[in-house]
Amino acid sequence: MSRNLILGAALSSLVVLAALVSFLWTPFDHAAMNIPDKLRPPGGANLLGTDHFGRDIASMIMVGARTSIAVALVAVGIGMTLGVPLGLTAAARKGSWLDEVIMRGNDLVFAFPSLVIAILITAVFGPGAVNAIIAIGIFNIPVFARITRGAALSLWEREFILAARVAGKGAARISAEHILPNVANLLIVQGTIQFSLGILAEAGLSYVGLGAQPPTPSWGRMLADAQTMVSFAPHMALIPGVAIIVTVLGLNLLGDGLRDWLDPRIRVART
Amino acid sequence: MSLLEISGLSLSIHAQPVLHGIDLSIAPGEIVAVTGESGSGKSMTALAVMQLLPGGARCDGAIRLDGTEILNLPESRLCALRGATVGMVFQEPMTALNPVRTIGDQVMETILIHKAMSPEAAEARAREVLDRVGLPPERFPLARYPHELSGGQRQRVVIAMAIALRPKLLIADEPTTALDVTTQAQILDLLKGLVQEFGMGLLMITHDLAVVAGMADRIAVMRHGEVVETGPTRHLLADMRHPYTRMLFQASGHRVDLPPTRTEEPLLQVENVSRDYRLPRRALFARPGYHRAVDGVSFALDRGERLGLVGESGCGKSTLTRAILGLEEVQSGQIRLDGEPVFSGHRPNMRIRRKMQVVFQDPYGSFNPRHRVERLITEPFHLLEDPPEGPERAEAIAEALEAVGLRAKDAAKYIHEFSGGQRQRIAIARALIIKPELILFDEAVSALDVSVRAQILDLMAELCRSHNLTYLFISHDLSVVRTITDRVLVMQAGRIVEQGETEQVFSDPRHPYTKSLIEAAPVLPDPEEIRRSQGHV
Amino acid sequence: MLRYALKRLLSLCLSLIVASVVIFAVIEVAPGDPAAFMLGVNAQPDTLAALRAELGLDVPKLQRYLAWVGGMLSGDFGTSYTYRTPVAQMIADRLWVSLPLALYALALSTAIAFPAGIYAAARRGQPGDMAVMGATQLGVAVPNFWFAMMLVLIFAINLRWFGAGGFPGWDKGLWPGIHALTLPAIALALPQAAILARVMRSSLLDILGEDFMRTARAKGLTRRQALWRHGLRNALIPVLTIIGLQFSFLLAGSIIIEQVFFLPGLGRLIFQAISSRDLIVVESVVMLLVFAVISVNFLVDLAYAAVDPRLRART
Amino acid sequence: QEDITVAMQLEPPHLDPTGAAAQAIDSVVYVNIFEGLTRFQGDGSIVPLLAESWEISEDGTTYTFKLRDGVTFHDGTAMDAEDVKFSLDRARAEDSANAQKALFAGISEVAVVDPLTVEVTLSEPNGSFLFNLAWGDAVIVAPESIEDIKTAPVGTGPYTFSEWVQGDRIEVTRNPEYWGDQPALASATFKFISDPTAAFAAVMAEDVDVFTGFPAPENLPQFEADPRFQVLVGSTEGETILSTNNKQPPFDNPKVRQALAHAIDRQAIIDGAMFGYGTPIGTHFAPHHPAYLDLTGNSAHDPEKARALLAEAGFADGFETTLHLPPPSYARRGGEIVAAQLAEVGITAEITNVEWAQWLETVFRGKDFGLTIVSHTEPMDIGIYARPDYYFQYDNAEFQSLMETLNATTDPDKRTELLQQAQTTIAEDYVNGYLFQLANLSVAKAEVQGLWANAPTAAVDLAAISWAE
Ligand SMILES: Nc1ncnc2c1ncn2[C@@H]1O[C@H](COP(=O)(O)OP(=O)(O)OP(=O)(O)O)[C@@H](O)[C@H]1O
Ligand SMILES: Nc1ncnc2c1ncn2[C@@H]1O[C@H](COP(=O)(O)OP(=O)(O)OP(=O)(O)O)[C@@H](O)[C@H]1O
Ligand SMILES: [Mg+2]
Ligand SMILES: [Mg+2]
Ligand code: NI
Repeated sequence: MSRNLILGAALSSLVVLAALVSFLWTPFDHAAMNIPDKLRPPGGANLLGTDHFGRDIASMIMVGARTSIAVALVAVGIGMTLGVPLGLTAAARKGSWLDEVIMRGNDLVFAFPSLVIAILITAVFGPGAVNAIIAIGIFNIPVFARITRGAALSLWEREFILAARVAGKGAARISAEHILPNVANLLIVQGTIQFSLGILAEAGLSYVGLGAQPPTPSWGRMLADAQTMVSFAPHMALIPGVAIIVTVLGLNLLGDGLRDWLDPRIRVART
Repeated sequence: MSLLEISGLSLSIHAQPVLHGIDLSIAPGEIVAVTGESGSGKSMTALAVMQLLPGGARCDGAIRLDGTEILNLPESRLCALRGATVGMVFQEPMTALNPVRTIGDQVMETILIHKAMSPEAAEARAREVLDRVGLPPERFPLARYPHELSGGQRQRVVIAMAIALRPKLLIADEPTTALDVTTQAQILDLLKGLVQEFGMGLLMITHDLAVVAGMADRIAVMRHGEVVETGPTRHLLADMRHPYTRMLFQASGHRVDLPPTRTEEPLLQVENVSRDYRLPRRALFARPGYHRAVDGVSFALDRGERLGLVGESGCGKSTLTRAILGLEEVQSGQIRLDGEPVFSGHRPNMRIRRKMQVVFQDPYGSFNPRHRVERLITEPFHLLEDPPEGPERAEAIAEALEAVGLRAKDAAKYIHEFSGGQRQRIAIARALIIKPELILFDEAVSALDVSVRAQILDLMAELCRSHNLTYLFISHDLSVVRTITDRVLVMQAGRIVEQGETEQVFSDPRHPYTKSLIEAAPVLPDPEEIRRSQGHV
Repeated sequence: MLRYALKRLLSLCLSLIVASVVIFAVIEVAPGDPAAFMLGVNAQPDTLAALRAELGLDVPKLQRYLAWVGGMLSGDFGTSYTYRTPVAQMIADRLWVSLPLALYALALSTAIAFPAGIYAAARRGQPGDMAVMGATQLGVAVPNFWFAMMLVLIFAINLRWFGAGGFPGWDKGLWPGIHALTLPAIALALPQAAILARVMRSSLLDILGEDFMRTARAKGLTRRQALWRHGLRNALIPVLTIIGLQFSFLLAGSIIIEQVFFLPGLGRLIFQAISSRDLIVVESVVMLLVFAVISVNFLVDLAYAAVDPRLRART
Repeated sequence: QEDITVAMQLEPPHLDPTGAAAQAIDSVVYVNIFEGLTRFQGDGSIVPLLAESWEISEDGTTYTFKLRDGVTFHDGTAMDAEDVKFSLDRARAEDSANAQKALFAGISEVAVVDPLTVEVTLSEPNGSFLFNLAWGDAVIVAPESIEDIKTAPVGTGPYTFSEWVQGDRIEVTRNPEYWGDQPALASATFKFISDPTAAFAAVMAEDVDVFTGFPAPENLPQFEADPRFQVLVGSTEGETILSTNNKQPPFDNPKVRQALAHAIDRQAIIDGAMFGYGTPIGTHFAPHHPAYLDLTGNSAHDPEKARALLAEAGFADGFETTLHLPPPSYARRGGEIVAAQLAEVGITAEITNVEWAQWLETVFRGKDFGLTIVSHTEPMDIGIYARPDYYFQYDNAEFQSLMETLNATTDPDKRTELLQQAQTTIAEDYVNGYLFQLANLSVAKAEVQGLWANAPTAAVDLAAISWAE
């Protein structure tokens, strides 16, 4: 196991742990306002200080981890459940019109400026976590479709697939039995990377006010709230910023580590 | 004085010993062949001479090249030696050239990097060596890119690069393994000619004893990182003191004892089959072109008969296999098994499919690494309407595994736990499990070491006896086809150019193509004969 | 080559048509009436109707779509609802900020990423490599808007080396313009540079393992010579893809950064236009961005062919 | 120093103050480029501008304006009675796009008596007619230049329009032909910075000289502590209220609305959302107005009482509703606090952040909301409570007739009495939750003089501004 994997797993599980613990316990009620106690610096009763409404930042970070993880996880889930079958289908029908349609569709989604579309989606359907998930999820679909197709295509050239065809198995069955398990590693690795990108995207959307709505805490919105206060309450910006960086860093390291660990040869698209 | 003097060379990679006390020397104008099975350390020996070893490698001992001790030489001095004093040719011509630079550029680079001459002179020299390796300027201008050349032509470019500065020593690591027999013969001739002409020393690495016998002055046999036997070619072949050398030699010329054919009833009928591949369109609205990979092929295969199919790479052998298996639709003609078409109404005919199985070339790539052996070899059960279940299934698995010389309990293992030869046995077990009437072997032994190959061929003969197999054996290796088949088809550019009883075709080829194939194939000399001619006892 | 270009061009046009339909449909269902927005809370129904007629909002959607597409084909992007000026003019003005910013950021990102990636690849596994890779991991993880906030805090508010944002206009001279774009360009470029450096490194490492690199070494090239002469150009292919993607990202994705630095660029235009329901502006800008992405990809594909002779031949 | 850079949050969509509701237009052009017959002064009083004087007929329906002589538009044409007639007729025309068309509703005829005299006839007396004419929507424009007014405004003011870099700034320069005194500043740049952080940074970095309507009250203490800057805290006409949909159950029940009022802690909202800037109000009326009544005691923070009232109304376990929040931070931040306070008495308010366009469509026109927070920035706008179709849908016949009486009344004392009666009525009906009067926050370099502290209307009166020596 590489250092990347250990460090990545440690950082990621720290965040996940914080999120899970927040269901049972947080230092304070994350939503409880205490305006006279606003903008307390870290240390003292509030370990990480308080925000502009006097809420406990440590508690908000913990509950915010929940939001980030949930949004990114579901968005990756959407990307995988739709993208992977599309990629498998395209690979199985390589060169056919179906392949062509799927791949051109992918290119098209890629061609849309994602942030702008995310803003449009939230403008149409209103801001909120669910719409943020959809907006992020849509852009995950082509990523997974493309990577699945690429890996599946090279697998289709392998002799064991030919052997399965000789055994009379159809494309769907071969895709499920032989292709999918062999691209699983790749998908796990890409999944962690998309997951980290999802967390960044959620933060970005929340930052412009289109992500999770109050009172659900969200790291991106905490940053947005902190914006005007950086100069006199820098902890309000630093803490959520560090939380995002730690999570994304952890997930990326985990992805890299997993890749090296599972299969050093697979390659991952990173954009 | 020798040109290259390796003494007591030991090598370890990440503390894993790879070579132990290698001694080897080459004189100017001498061809020394290093042979041995896969993994015996041949390539590492060559790379040690170039000092291009993989990371983590440590060398002990001494390598003197043209009087200079090269171990411990600084990198800059080594760079000055490489390409100028010693040149190297690698096995894979397809990937040994930089795809984005012209061949002229790449040949000239050898010259320019050593500042041996002015760019104009270098260009002239590049032209000259390309000429010398058989790439005349009319057809092969310097501005060509590697992808515009065939494998054999690329290998010539690589050789031209290696000899551009007339190095004193040329190292060739399996230079012809990836090539056709006819191309191989040409390249070997070319190398021999160059040695004579320039008085170079040639260190030639090959696992093919027949090639070795035909061209080397001296042979070194390697095993597990050691040189087990070395000597002048004729002496060594006549004596063969080391049992390993003897085993290697015997395995190379291994002949099996095929039982006679019993029935005469036709099983497979291929009638006038053609298969086209669509080429990319040349212009936007132009009609796409077609490449005819199989062209009007007809033949029949009787029950119990063993048929061979030989031909150069790309002549359409595998395409024909896929057509017979009903995996792809053919553009014209009919393929019938047991009287029924394998492909009907644009769909493969499943009833017929279950009467056929196939064994592929690559023992590493033909199994899903994520499944256990039991699942791997029972995959053909999918073809059956009512596949065996429970104990019946376990019995079938055990039977198939035991038939190929493995144990029933191997069923629970994963494929990576087996060696190449064992994997090929598992591939045969997979083919046998539904007791097919016809098995297609597509280059089934080409990737194996000679000794393993001999075992698999024996196994096939054994199975013929016990299971009365009918098979189509596809290979580019004539000697193998000769021993394992009754009848043979010779294929060239998608057409069958000659067919007949195996022995007869080989001893008295009619078609010029068959003749050239047989002539080009290197033959293993008969040690008896060498002994007699040399006056040994 | 020509055939290849033509085929790509055809699929480009097709993509644009589909994109225009999608954009129009999505934007048309967005709630919010531009006329109501413009007239505010005290507007009276007849005033509203008058304005809607003036803006051409009362004609059927299909007709509006066709007019919009037709207009764009002839270079007429329509007239902004709120600003009442030609959209083409507005876009052109904003492009003068966004395009230089994107190019500046791209130049910065390549200027950082190439040396870093090559350095790391050449020193694979050594401390130098680890340091570069660690830095890129961090670079990928930092949200660019947060980074921008920190840049403003440090360089504009505390050190006062740069203005906090805003754009003086190119007519005030080249230098003030570049100066004003520097912090935003850095904020945009660093995360992109981190990604690019990683791609550069891994692509180079892939190439370093290729047979022809060994051939080059056998000719007597040093490791460095082999890397520069044979590695780089081959490694460029995946890097080009990323550069292409990044350019479009920088052009479109700078919305937040333009907001933080109050630059009058395309990103801010689109943000304003969405909030004021200036539908025609939104539609045209999104379409333009999609067009930019698609054509950049097209150019990247053509650039491949320039780098890789195999592609030139196949086509 | 003769130039100044004035920053503000919003950029005007165009520069025709008579063609859109956007206050940003007035901020740039009002009394700088365009002038009306009357104008607001910094203290909210109305003084003559292009009208030198006027006479009001006995019955209060005919106004005869005497125009100032020698006034020219920036294009050199003279400003005369024809232009006034044109402007007023254009504003009240059938197809007018004037956002405040109601201001002109009472005009029945505008007649030119001679080039410097105009007679305006009203269909009935209107006590606030002169006040109405001071609005930016009533400025005098010329028919010659009306075509391009949106991008190249031509008015009679002390400054002429020179350049607009869209998305960034507008520049104006002193009008040497101005009829009045030459202002101190030769030129001015209006810069538009919507992002509060950027606003703070821009002021701190001294990129701008003045920031009017500074969007981040949290940063003001820093400016106050810094000798380079001055902070002006004044009042606006903006009553910030928790608007309640009076027709939507359970808000149709006055008890529920009363509970709402007692659930809210105004001071916490002012401290939390506005960092202490803002005056608590108990009714829909500006505290700086002489007729203002402090009715905050009527809806003091009392969660116990709120819970009791809810129980009385049959909502002992609370209920769920929606809270739509438009973009300004008073709404977004205030909304979060309000939601938390409501949660304490058992009311779950689901927050939805909306853009203005969406707010107008769903809340204002669609009336599809439970609660919303918005600042009503029009001066003297208690009249909206007399409009049952207004988005919060308060329908009280008594109040409506009260307003009618008020409109017909010109006697100041009588008016004050009526206004106070109106304030009490809506406060006791708990029509909306009354939060605070929005403060007018400006930051400027310490040397800048003459800035308006209060904002009776959206305006930056450049002519009043100068640099201290
Ligand atoms: N990069 C490497 N790292 C570690 N071990 C290696 C490496 N390359 C080769 N080896 C080991 O060194 C031994 C000798 O390998 P070598 O390539 O010299 O064999 P070979 O005789 O050339 O075989 P083949 O005929 O298959 O080419 C093998 O056991 C192999 O596993
Ligand atoms: N899917 C395909 N599309 C287009 N052309 C193909 C395809 N598969 C094979 N070909 C072409 O058809 C010809 C025959 O190929 P085939 O694989 O049958 O050769 P082969 O005799 O099996 O060669 P080898 O000995 O290398 O396996 C070749 O020229 C090859 O390039
Ligand atoms: Mg080897
Ligand atoms: Mg083949
Ligand atoms: Ni008001």
